[in-house]
Amino acid sequence: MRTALKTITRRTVVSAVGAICLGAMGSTSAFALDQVSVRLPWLAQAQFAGFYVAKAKGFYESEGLEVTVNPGGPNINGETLVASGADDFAIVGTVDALLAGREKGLPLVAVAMLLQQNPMALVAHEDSGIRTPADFKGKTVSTFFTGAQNLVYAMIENAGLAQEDVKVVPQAVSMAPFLDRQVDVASVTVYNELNVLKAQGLEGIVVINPADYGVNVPSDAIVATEKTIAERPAVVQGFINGSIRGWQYALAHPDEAVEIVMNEASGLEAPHQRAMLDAYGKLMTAGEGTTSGLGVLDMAGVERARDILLSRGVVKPDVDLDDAVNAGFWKAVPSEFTKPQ
Amino acid sequence: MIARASYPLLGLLIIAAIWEGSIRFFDIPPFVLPPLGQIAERIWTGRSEMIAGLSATLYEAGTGYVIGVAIGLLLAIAVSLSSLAERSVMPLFIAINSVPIVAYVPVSFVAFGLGAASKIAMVALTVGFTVFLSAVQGLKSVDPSAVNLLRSFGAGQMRIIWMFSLPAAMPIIVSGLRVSIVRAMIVAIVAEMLGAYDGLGRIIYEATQQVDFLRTWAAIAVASLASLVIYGVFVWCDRRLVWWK
Amino acid sequence: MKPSVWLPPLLVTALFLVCWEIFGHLPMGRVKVVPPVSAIAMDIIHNHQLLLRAMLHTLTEAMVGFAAGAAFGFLMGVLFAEVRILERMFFPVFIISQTIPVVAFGALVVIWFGNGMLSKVVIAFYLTFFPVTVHTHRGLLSVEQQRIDLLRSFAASRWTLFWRLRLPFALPTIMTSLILGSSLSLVGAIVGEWFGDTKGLGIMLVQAMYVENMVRLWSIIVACGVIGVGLYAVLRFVQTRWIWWGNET
Amino acid sequence: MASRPSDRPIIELSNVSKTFGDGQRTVVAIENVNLDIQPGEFVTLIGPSGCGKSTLFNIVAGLLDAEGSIRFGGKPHNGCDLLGKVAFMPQKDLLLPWRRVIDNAILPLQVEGMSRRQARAMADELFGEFGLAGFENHYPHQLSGGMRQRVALMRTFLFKRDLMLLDEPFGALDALTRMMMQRWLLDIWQRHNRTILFITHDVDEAIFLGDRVVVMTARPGSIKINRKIDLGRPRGAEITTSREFLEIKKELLAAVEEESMKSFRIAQQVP
Repeated sequence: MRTALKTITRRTVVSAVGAICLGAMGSTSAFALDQVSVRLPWLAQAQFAGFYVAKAKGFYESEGLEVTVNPGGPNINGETLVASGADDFAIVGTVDALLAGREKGLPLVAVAMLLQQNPMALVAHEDSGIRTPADFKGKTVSTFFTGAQNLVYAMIENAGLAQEDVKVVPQAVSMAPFLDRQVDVASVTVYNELNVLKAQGLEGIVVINPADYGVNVPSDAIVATEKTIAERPAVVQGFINGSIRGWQYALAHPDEAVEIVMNEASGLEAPHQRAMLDAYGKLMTAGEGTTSGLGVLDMAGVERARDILLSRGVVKPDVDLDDAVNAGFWKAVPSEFTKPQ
Repeated sequence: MIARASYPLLGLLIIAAIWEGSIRFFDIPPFVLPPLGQIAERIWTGRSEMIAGLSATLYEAGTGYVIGVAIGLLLAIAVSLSSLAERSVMPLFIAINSVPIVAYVPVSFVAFGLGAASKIAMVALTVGFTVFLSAVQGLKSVDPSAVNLLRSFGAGQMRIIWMFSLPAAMPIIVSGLRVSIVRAMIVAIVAEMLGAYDGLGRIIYEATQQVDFLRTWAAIAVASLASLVIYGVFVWCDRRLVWWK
Repeated sequence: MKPSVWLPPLLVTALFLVCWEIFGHLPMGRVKVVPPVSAIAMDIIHNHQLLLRAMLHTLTEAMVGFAAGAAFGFLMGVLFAEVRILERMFFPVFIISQTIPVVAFGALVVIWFGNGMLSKVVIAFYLTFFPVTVHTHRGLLSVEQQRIDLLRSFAASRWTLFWRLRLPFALPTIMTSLILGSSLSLVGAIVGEWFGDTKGLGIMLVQAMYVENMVRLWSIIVACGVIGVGLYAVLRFVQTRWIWWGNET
Repeated sequence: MASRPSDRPIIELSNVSKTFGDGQRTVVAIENVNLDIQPGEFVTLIGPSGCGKSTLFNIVAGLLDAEGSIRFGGKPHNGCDLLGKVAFMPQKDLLLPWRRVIDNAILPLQVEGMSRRQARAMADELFGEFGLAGFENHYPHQLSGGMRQRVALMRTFLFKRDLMLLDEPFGALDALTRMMMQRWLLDIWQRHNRTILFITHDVDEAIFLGDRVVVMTARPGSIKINRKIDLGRPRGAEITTSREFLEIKKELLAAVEEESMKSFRIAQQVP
């Protein structure tokens, strides 16, 4: 709590100084940057290259921001940290976490959406004969019970199966149960576990993409609190501008981006990080990502996600998307930043 | 009895007052620190889930505990049979033991899967070492003249250990057993948080990820209440187990 | 030292490593849970700088937390031993505190203690203080009444009694708890790093787990073991060198 | 009951020595001890503190190996084969706190493999004689020092062996209790017809109890005096003030004091 209070005081002083300088020189001053922080959903890795690149290349600085990138971990969640004021922004993995958070009174608003397609996919061994969700009948499917299970259930339903037809079990950390064939179908994120499987030399796997079976939901939203949006819109705008620009640069210069990420964290392997960045980039540029631009808040996608959650009873019918999503900031991002190069 | 219990109750009340007071005074939002009443209510409304989670965690912690105690005691006895054996294996054991248990968790997942087996293995490892080290220490600190007396009766090593050393080492062993109880629960929960099909740890992890903070708090409260009750039962039994003190 | 002292453990350890190496080469499943020692050694040599930096980072967190935990634990132990009413009121609270899986409080720890070193130190502290309190308390109260009466007959003040009698008597027990606490502080530092950090063994552990790099996992385990054994050795040395009298009561 | 020189000695020690430690730091505890004990004899052993009495005892009990020849029941032995052949009672009572009085007494019988029920039945008869009737089911911490010592003695008696070794069994008792225990021990010894080697550092006790008093020298310990005590039996308390008793005491005290002074001087010289 103390830290939060201290940050607020420091921030007030900094912005006051900033305002004076702004008045005096009529432009953002290099020595009076607004200090903000962003909380990642996982440890530092190429999945978050855009933020690290934006920081390293000075994209945030030119927006008048000094950004601290705080990594996540297996036991913290950015939603609470942003809501409490400990961090200014967070990357929220799933739309249901955002909506569930709002329902629980966390004043979170999505201001950009990084992935136009959900990174979760299902894999099966080729020799199992499983090709589509319809083949799941009587099989065991493992998935992440942190939101992804809703997508799996939606796929099952879309395939005309009942929930009881498939045994859905939680999955975490290791692909070993899938490799040892304790489960027939496992979940992967296309930027990590799929690459792990490939790196382990596993061949003959079928990748089943939810988007191909009517479950097409965006992911990895940048969120801020209502308060930040109301009181410091310029900061929000600056952060999104810088971040999108960072991503644009990272996708265009993947090797340099991986190098920047590798400097930020210890123990990463370059080839794996490169593969991660490539896979992540594909999801960013999928669908609306190319037509509208990087980071687009595609309302149709958010609504699809909400509908799935509604039908699964995860969120209440009265959930208001207009409060949860604010597309205005993204629309104000200069178009030269949002266009994939 | 009432007077004795009133002091800890007073202590708890003070803590509860600080808790509730700081929520009001600092205006702490519930997702940072929820009021105690809400947590209690959430435990009640989610009781079936909590009971299921608790029983899974208890099963892992309990099974691992029993296995760990058995292995720890047997190893300690085997090692204390010969000073050469002790000198030979102790450095290795101390090295294995000084690796924080969490470091083994990922290996355990790959080796034993995400089910109960991997947690049981982790709990057994922690408990086993704690019991082993306290038993070795206890067996070493017994009165050598009593051992001599039994030897003069013609008793063999195993008999001496069974009739004398083990009971004499009991107070130290029991304190190891007591420490292990709470640790067994914590290890099971932490392992579950990193990957599990069941248990309170899984509830905590999922609730955290889904921003269901009350569910997180409820699961944590259930976990620590359960360990507290087990610990209390053990302390109560302990007075009977080492009755001659 | 005589060969009879160091040779047996050396032989046993060597035998252990050889068995491990052989075991590591056996064909078992797709994911090799136990890679051969040689592969782990190669990984350690190849990444020694990385590992050393992570070890230093984690060790620093553990040591600061350990020092804070030991100091606080000792003070509380003394307080509980000297003031009965505090013991009765707050000892149960201390026990309760140990039943809480503190790892579950990621967000809280970050909100309260920030992203820096402090939050890791706090976890290490949290795991360390309790055994020190328990042992200090027990050690201070383990002095026989007769000895106390003797000193009191010399007109010793409470302070002298503590300083000349209770504390020296409690020191061996306290030392035991410090050895316990040192390994717990390491656990605390590693787990604490999961609260958003970029360096340290705890981070490397999660990263290796995330990409299922078993060899790296074992390298990190070895690195943890090296720190653990080092701490143990230092404290044992202190114990045998300066606190040679008596052992656990 | 006087000694019976016609029988073979139950134990014969000739030139028994024991050295502790290795390398430069060695301590010779006892050197060239020669001692025979006849069946049925009550031999008491006194000597200055640190003279190696307990070492000698541990050798005879089989707890320590030694150089020299030990013949037990006529057959040669080395230290460790004597384990289980001699009833040994150390200084401390060493009662196991978690066992009841009766279970402490039958401990050696259980070690021999006797069932608990059988052993308890054997012990039951002895409780009256050992002054412990009614205390069978108490725990040791509920007993007085004298009673604990009697339980320990009873345990030694139940371990029926030809030779009993008692190491200062009454050392920790107060003077009155000790006198009672001495007379009681003589009584029991005569009735059970055992051979006893008894360590003490009380000259009165040594003379009062023994058929023979053996005085050991200062370290390294060896036998200085082997004095036969020709006082009649049974002995009552009044014997301790008789002229013969006082004469023997004077002689033995002089010897013990000489040795004590020696060991004291040795200790003073050590820097």
